[in-house]
Amino acid sequence: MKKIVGNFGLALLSACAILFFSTAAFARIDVGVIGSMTSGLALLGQRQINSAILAAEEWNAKGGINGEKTKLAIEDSGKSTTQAMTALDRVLAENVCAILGPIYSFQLFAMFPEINKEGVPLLSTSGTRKLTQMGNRWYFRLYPHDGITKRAYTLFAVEELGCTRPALMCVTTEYGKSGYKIIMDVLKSKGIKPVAVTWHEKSDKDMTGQLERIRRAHPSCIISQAHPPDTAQIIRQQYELGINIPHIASSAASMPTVHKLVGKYMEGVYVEAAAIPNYDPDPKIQAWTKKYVKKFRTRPDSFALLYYDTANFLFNAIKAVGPDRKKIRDWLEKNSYKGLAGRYKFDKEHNGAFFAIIVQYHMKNGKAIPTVVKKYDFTPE
Amino acid sequence: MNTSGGALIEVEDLGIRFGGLLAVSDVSFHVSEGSIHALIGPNGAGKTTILNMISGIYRPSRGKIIYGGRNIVGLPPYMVTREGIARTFQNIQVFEGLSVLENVMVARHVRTSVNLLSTILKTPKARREEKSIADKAVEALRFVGLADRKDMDAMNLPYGQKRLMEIARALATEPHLLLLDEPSAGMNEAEVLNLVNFINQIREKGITVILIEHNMRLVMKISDRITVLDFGEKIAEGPPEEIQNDPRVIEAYLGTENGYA
Amino acid sequence: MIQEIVSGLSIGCIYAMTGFGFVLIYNAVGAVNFAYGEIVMFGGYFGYLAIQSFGWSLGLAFLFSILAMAGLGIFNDYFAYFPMRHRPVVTVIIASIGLSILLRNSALAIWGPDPVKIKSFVGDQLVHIGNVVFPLHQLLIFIVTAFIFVGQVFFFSRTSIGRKLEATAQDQEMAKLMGIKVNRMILLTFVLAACLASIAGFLLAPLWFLEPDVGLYIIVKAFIAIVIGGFGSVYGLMAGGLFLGVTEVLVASHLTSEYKDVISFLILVTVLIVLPQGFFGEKVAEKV
Amino acid sequence: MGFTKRQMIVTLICFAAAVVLPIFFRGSRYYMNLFNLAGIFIILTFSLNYIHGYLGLISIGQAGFFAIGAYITAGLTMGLGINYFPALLLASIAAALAGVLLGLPASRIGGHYFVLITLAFGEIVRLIILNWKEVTHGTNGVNNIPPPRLGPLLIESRFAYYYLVLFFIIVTMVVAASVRRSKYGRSMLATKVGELAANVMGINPLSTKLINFGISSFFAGLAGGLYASYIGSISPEAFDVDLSVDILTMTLVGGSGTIPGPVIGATALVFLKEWLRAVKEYYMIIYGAGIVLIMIFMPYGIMGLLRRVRDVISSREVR
Repeated sequence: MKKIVGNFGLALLSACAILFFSTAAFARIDVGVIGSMTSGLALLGQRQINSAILAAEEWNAKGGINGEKTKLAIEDSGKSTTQAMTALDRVLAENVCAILGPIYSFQLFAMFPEINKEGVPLLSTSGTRKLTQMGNRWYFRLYPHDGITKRAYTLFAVEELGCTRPALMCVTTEYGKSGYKIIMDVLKSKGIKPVAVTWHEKSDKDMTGQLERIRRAHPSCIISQAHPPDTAQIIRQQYELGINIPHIASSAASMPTVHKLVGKYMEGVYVEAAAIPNYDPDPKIQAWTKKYVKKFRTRPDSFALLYYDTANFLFNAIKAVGPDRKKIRDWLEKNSYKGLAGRYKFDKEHNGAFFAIIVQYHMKNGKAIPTVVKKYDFTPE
Repeated sequence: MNTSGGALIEVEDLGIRFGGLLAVSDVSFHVSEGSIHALIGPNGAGKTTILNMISGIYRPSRGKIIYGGRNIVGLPPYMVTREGIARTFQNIQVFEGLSVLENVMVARHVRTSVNLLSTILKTPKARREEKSIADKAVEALRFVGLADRKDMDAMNLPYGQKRLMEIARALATEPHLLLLDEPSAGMNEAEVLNLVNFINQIREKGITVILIEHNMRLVMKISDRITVLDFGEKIAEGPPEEIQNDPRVIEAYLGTENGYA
Repeated sequence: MIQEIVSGLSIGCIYAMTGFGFVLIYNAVGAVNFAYGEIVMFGGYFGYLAIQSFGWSLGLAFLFSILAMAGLGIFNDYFAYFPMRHRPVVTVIIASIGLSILLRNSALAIWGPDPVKIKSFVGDQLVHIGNVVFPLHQLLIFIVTAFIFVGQVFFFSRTSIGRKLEATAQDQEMAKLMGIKVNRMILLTFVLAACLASIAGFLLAPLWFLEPDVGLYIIVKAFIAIVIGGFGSVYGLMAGGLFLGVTEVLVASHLTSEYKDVISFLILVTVLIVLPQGFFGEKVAEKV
Repeated sequence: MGFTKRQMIVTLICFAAAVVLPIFFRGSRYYMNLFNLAGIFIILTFSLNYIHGYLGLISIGQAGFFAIGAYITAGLTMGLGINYFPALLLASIAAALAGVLLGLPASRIGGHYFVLITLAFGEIVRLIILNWKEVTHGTNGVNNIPPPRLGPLLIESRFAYYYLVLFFIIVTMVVAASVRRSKYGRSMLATKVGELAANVMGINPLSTKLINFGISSFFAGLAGGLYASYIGSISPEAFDVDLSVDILTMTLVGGSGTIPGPVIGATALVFLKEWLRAVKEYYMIIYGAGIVLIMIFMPYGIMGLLRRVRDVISSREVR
């Protein structure tokens, strides 16, 4: 009996010791990372979490932020608001100084009230316009929002391609719906009305009905606003059905996955993007992409690249003002950061990225290779 | 022709088809109020099918069922029960998971009126009704001698007692007409004797009984009148003594089923 | 219009192909197998695995898929049916829901969330007939579906093993009395259905791509096709599948693309209400 | 059939524990959140418990009623400025009406067809929410849903919300208990085991089922209304088939058709899912396998298991 008590005491003592040293001797900075690691939404989420891991490891390898190691509290936000909320709780329980958030707007919206209440900076690379229109002082967006990218590619279609009879193909999710509104606004400002508008579910596997409707309207180009799998479906079927007019696609079509699915029909397709990590001639980006592929055995997309920039921007903030939530927010509001993909500076709404590029794909040896055809920069200054 | 009173139920030219098969054709019989009327015949003669038509389970292809002066063809089973016709089943139908008492209480619901909201809120009226349901159910169980088993899971009753519980359940609906489908099946000698007593007591309560039975001794002992069916058609009808000596019956029925009579 | 109908028919064929194996299992064990969509998905993914990871040719990959799927069929029977065969049907249905979650997330863990595709046996050429154009692969879909359809009808009516399966499906007790080894027949059904799923997977992967959620998508569509046609009827399934495929395309093209799926579900609900036995199913009377 | 003394004591102890419990966890927002979620799921599970436990049917469309309750509560409080509690009641009644409406066709069919019609219903509700942007705000969802107000009291903290949810759990359980021991409960159970026999015993199968669906969807709607104001933000993604399957699993794990079953099942699964997070991307695989294993080894859920254990013990005592 005595022996058991003795052992128990010893265990307790060592546990206390470990706890003491881990908090005192190895002071660390906790940063939350929330993203979808399971379900279909993991398509985008997992790549971004990879970026955060990469950035944190690089900082830690260099000795941490001001000598303190960064520890990421990574939580899965799955496919629902409930899961996102629980993930947020878990991250907040780690007492993090800032959170790198999920890309999906419905999850971010749900997190906003808690973020406000807790007063913790939340950064994400989402495109949904409305996110920064709600007056949330703690949320920062580091991706050109739909107002930028959709404006860029609609302007490109009208001004550069001379398309006066566009047809729109949009997905029924928020991404498709908010994109639709911006495209319509830009078209209206140019005095153009689309000749046809079609909608589809994200999970739809066949677009013949939508494309036939579009064919009957005799458009001069197709502008699509959709997620990766359905974008692939749309582009492939458009050309299979012999509707040989220019296609201007949303950034989903810049994903390598989509190119594999579309195959030779990627020839000539225009795509709007914030960045093209895999084909950018910039040696820094090339080096980064190489490192990413080597580590995670999957190719990064533009979201992943900007998420990496986002993480670095945040770490710079922590380096400047320490792990203090309010100070980080204030620092982010005032400072700018030159990342791999471009320069980030926040406007009043906390939009941080205003650049967009239009690329055109050409098939070379069975691979779709992008070339930049137009760069847009709407930075307010 | 009548033992007492007028006809409680008149079955006229009743017929039903299943697919292309004529299961019952042009069967007519009248059952007098307060009598015990037996339907007999070999397996597949259409006896249970007739009960199923009377209780609304099957809809006859032709014919009428006049009960209390009104054609009840087309009424769903629960309405037929509300009109005062109760029955038991050839294959015992116990409500599994309910106690013996609850099994019988179920049959009382047809005579209740309190609505859902009052039930959930447990208004005094709802409590009173619930109590009366239980009281009447216990009374029915007492009648068949199962009052002491009321809290058992009904599934655990021995076979013969399950049959008695079914009868109690049928009686709890306060029927004028009781349809018994082979009540003695699976019962031992003593239980059958007991059953004869019950059926007589039921009649004494003023309840008319239509009985399907294979046990000829039982049938002959208690029936006032017997209708004999074969291949879905009526081949004879009359009081027991007459039927026992009817050559057609002996040929069609008794001839094929040894061991009875 | 003809273009739309041709595409609709090919979609319908995929629904029907998914339905064939599903109905096979339904007839044998009397329970809806919610995991069958995922099983079709695995049929495609096994092919992808052989091509991508082992570097095998398409034909070899197909053989591999058939074999691997036979294994999956056995697993389905022994894990999610056999232990529950004496329990209420509900148990088996829920187990199949569990299996579908298991398989869907296994695919996610093994192959990741990115959609992938496998090449078609006939390449990616297009066929032009007048104004109508369609991928050669769609022609392959038509031919294979027709072949499987006729084959299935023939198999059950003309071969002794088919008749044994049919007898098992209709009445297990009776089949037992006739000396049929019922459990073995059911195992065979699961294996057969899984092999059919392999074919369906290879047919849909080049056009619809493989992703962890594709199974759920097609099984729901196959359900609607099955209900329209009538549960358990192969003819009904074929007709229901084609009807649904064509309707979907026509609705999206001429009526509404936004509420296309709502209309499909409303068709399902309407058929369930108006004609619960479907257009080809038999009405079964309840016995007392 | 009243409560036995032992049942009463156990129930009282459980309630006392439920009242005291959060005081120890007050500091942990994480645990308080899990308790509240578990509470909402308990009510949801009770709602399916009616359909599955009392009628023996499988519904995978409960998420539809949950969504109706959530959206109508949000709409009434935010759009029309109605106080939370009347809004919650109205939303639950609306969900109940939807249940009865679905029941009209659904009560005529059983087995597989019922599963499919509920699946279709859930999906139709979700797709309408998704596409009817003018009213539901599509995928953006409804955000900043105000917390419930009770007179001068604003129920905002998770701690306060816990007691609100607890109150409604008690209401749900009391109703469940009184339905079970009323003529309605008996009629449902009789219809479940033998619809035709019950019909012949004078029970109208249609009205019995409609009442069942009505009560069931009322509580699903109630849970939805609680969820909406608790999370403060709702969007169609939250109401898909997976949620309905979760509810079904909770019902079965606890033991359907019983009163403690839903409480045990919902709590166990909410926490189990959290603990399984440690295995990250594999947890849904384990979850799926778990459902099958439960069907194999515990077809009557934890309650069934407890009952078996009790029977074994009591039979020993007799010896």
